[in-house]
Amino acid sequence: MIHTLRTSFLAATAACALAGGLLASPAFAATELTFQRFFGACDADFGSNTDVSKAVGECGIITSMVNKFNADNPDIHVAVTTVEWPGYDQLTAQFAAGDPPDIVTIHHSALSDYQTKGLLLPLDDLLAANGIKPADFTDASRNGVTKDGKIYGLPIDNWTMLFHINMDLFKQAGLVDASGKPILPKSVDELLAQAKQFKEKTGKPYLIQNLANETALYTRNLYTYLFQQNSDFFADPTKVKINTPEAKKVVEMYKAIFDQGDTTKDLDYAASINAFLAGEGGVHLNGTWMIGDYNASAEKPGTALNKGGYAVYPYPQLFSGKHAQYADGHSLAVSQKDRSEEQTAAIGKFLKFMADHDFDWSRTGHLPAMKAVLDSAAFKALPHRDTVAPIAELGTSLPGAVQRQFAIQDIIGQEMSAAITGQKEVDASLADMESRINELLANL
Amino acid sequence: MADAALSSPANRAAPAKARVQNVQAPLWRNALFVLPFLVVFVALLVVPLVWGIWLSLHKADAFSSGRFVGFANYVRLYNDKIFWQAIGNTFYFVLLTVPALAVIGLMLALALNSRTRTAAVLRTVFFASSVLSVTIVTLIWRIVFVPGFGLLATVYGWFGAAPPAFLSDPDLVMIAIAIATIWWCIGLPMMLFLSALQQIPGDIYEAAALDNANRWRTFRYITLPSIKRTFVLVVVIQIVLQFQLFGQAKLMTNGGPNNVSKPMVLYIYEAAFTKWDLGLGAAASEVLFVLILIAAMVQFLVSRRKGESA
Amino acid sequence: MSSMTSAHAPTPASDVGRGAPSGMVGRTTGDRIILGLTIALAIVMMAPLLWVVALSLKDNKELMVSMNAVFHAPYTVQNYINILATSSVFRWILNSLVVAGGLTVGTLVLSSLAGYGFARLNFPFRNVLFVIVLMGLAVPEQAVLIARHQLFSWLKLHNTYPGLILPGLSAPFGVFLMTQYFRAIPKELDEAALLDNASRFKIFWKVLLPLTLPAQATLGIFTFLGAWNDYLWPLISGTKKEMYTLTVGIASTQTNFAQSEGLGFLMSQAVFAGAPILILYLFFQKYIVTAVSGAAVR
Amino acid sequence: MTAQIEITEVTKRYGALTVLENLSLSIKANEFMVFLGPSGCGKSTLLRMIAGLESVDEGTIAINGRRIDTLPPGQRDLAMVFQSYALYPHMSVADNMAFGLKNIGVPADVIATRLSEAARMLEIGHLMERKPGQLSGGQRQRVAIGRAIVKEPKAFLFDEPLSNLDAALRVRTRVELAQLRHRVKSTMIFVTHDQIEAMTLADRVVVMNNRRIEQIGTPMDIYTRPATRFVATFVGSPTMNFLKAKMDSRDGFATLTLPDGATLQTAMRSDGLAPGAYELGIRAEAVRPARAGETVTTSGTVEVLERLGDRTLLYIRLSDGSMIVAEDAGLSRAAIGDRMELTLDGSRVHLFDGEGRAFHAVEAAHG
Repeated sequence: MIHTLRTSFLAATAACALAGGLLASPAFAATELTFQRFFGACDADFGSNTDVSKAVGECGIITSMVNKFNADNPDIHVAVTTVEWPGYDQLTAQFAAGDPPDIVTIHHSALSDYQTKGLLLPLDDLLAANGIKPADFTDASRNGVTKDGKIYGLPIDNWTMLFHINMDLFKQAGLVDASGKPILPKSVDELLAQAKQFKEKTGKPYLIQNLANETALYTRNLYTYLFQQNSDFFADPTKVKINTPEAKKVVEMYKAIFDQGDTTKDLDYAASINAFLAGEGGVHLNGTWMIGDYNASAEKPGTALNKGGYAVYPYPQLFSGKHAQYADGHSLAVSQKDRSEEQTAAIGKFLKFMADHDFDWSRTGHLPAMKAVLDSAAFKALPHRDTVAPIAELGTSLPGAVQRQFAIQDIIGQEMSAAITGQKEVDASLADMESRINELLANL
Repeated sequence: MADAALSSPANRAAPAKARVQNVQAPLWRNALFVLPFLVVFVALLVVPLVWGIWLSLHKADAFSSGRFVGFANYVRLYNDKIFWQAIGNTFYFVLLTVPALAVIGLMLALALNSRTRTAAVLRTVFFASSVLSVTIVTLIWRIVFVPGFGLLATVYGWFGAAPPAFLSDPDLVMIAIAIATIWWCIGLPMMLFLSALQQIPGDIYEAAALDNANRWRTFRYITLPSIKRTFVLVVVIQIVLQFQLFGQAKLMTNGGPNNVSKPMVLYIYEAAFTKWDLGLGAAASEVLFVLILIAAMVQFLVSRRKGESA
Repeated sequence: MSSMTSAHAPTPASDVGRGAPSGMVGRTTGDRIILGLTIALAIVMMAPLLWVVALSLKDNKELMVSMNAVFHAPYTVQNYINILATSSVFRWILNSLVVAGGLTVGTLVLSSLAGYGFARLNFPFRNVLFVIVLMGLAVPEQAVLIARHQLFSWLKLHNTYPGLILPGLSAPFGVFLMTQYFRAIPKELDEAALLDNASRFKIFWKVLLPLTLPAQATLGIFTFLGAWNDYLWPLISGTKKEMYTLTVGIASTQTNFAQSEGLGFLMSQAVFAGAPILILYLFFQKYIVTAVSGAAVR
Repeated sequence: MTAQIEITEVTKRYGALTVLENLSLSIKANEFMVFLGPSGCGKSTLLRMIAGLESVDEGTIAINGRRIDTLPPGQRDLAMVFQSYALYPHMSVADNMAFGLKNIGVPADVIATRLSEAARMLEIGHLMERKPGQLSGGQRQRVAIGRAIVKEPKAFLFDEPLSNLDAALRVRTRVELAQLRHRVKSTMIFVTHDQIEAMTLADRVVVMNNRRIEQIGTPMDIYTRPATRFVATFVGSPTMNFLKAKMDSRDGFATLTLPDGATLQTAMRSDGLAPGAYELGIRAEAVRPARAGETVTTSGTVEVLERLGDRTLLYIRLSDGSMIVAEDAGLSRAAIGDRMELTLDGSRVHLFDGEGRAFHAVEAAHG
């Protein structure tokens, strides 16, 4: 028996050593780049696809793009790590560990967190060396990635939240005008009235919202309708002023929707998509990135969206302030760390490739980051781009100097959810929201 | 007088005391056996513990060493409603799971304490979930609870009803996490009780049968007193284990909605890696440490009492 | 001495469930009701697992339309084929094996050495050191998480196997268990070996270590399962995809299913990831049960 | 291969507790020496100090003139048989016996020869491949002895090796041990609390009590001329009778007056004995019912009968209330409640004075 024990001791040790050795040595000597991104994993469908034009959806397109880059550049190998959205806990841990990925997807809204700590490489020189000029970017994109006068990420898109509409149900509800366009509300009261009408006619909720396990949607909704009331809640980027009558109006509106059953209630993000695809409600509040997927579904016979069609619009203007809605963007940032010239050159090549393929990326539904693509006929010819085109002007971000926007988003989402679902009084929620955010910002 | 003749004094002029080779002597080289562990222990547990206490007195983020702030982090914790809520959630969770684990575990052990093949198979079934990792457990239960297409929704759907919103109703999320946890952890208490039940000598039951004790009285007056210590042990072990709730809450609800399912460990994790507030996280860690220390001392006292009476 | 008898003859698993009451009289109505309830509960226990397995055998797109598809054909193993073709699950399983295996071997070696040292040998400050190690039992992993993460950053150990394995080695539970176990072995064995001119290490290695086999099994199984299921530390230390352990890897896919490969594929990954440990469990069930029971009696 | 062991002024302490105090002892080569005493008297400690399992706080231990108390146990060339046998449970009988030899690099063929020799001697040849767990108590005991024999040590140390055996086996093994000691010429030290083992096995017995040696002598010495009251009590079954007595000298011999007024003329010379109060010690075998015509020393009532087959022990209450045990024939007709007249053998009495000194009617056999 002891022999078994000893043998297994030795065998296990040997196996560990062997495994360690095998795994440590890279398979080939190409320049290795690590690329960490969200957007999900879809190796089963697109793991070996290099034809970007055949890919659909964020995951499929980005996977195919990296595959294509690797195929085109045998001397470089981009190794992808997919993280759970948005992956910032992990990225922070990696930076803290001194072992960040070379290239990483970062929201414009999160760039300053890392930039202020000196963790990101300014890209001006690298981009210039690869023939990418800041003037090529759309204004929103350029502003999103510029901090202290320098560029800290290659913008790949701008995105915002949209009204994804099930036209079949809208027709049943009588919310389609003569020209076949959906009738959208122009005020809070109209919204509530139309939702009521929708429910009476179809028996289904007007809105599909992912309210379970969610903070982002609440926050984006709040920001959008605060913008529409000209509320400058981040006049001072280190101190929020959000316990305001404007904010209360927004929260009360969503609370009314919730209380009257005009929204789905217990769906999480994935379930909300399923619900919309299954025709469980009229309007899905989701981002630009779903246009490609929903459009694909609408073109497939037998689906709920195919029945009466799929339409997509910016959030309706419900208040009397400036026309605006919350927007953000994705960028590719490069970590500060010691690199050989080959590695830096390889990163430049990869960024150039991504910039060149911005059109492919915009097929997801996002607004392209490159002016040339935005203005191109090919982009305009993509489905539904006519109706969502205004978001290029409407899109508004928080001031770039506001840090920890994702942590703030968690706080806002938590408090709004508490107010809307009735766990807490609206006033108490807003007060807590403000004090918690300010506590966070005061302790950066 | 007796011939207790003492030996010849041959060695009486014994030489100066030689270096005595003593099997019980405290020799430094004996410490070589414990040295490897001690090095790891000190480097990876003691040092971080002290470092953590030091950190908790500083305003520090992941990228800069920070400045000394005294007990400011603890004051912030004291004033942080969410922290208190996290402590409350943790206790609530312990309250939800531990009694259930102990009672269900005991009932299963009683039901399955027999030599039949069926009992063996059922024991296997009830213990099997214990070997799964937390991410698979949560994945499974999300797929059970998830609205719209979960198992629960499907079953309710057959009756045209809407299932309880286990993952989003503030009153239900902790219960949902507790259900998943009990499903996951029930094997260990069951096994502990089973082995305790087997320590009870069979002749006591024979004596009880001769005394005409019915099932309940046998349980109440023979089984229960015999496994009292195991019961306490199970409860304490489970308190310490369930106090460390993290994975289930993070993966099933991410602490939501509005922090009602955020346990202390998730609070610490978020303080450090979402808010980058290492000092605050370290301070919260120390609070957790003290709370678990109390539980561990109870465990120590219980096991020591066990030692005395055994 | 009583613990030695158990040490020499580990209770076979079949003894678990040596039921006192049911052996005496025939099965009564009460017994049948209890059995029925237990079986019903077991089915409830199994239901989530079966649901997941069923989902994993369905086409993703079919599931998008309706869950009721689960209950009827066609079933497909395409998701599993996709795993074999593309998924990182293999790599994650390998990582988990290396980490759990390494931690188990390391814990057994360190704990056995230290347990023997504390139980049998005298050295300066022994009792003080032992008390300090015992106090270490009360330190939860989470309490040192942040400081440990910084320490490992400084040592450049993140995203390495040592980085994933080492923290577990500092847990004093194994030392405590092994010390207790060594103490229960009669001292005469050491003394006989001392008279047989064996060195301290030889006594440890040839005479006592073989006798601790049951304790090694208990400790090994607990350590392996603990490491296999650990989530918190790998989450913040093994942050690269190729260094994910299975728990972290599965977690990284699970909230993304809507925009990823789909529910069926995700479920098949879960099944695929859960199967090895379940098979190991069925295979080593006897030992695991003995180990658990052994830990309880102690 | 054999050794003379010299223990000189050895003291052992556990913290403040002194277990052995300034103890000296000389064991001759080839001698079978038994340490006898009640538990806790320090006899095992002394044995373990010789083995090297306990440290020596003061004093020295030497074998054949070479000091060994500074050596680790393995280098003292001693073999020990433990009370619990301490067989290595995971090793076969053969491996158990070979372990010590392998440790000092004895060639394999020599090991094989010694093992088969020992196996033959102890009749355990058929057990060589078994594990200790598969052996009976007696077999384990033999293996433990075999493990000691194959080492061909300078001395054997036995630490109560028979106490874990059942009564019948103990008697048999005792006889075998006695035979063995004549085949294996070596010094042997045997620790026991069983006086029968000591009496039957020993060349000399060391009676120990309470940290010190009470007496060293041959078994018969110890039995017939116990040096102290403790030895007199501890050795012999049933326990020696003790009666208060007043001593007077008559014709150079001691005459005793018992509490009930009876007098006993002894064969003990009274020179050097001061008249006065003593304690009379007399074994049951020297007290018997008076036959017709014999001098009656005293009388009493039978309270308890112990029929041992070959003899009968009578517990008799004397008129002053004290109890005395007398020995009668196996077929004694005595019954409880009988009035019994007793004869005490004056040539087999012992006297103990207030300081515990002993005086004997029997002369020392030698010296």
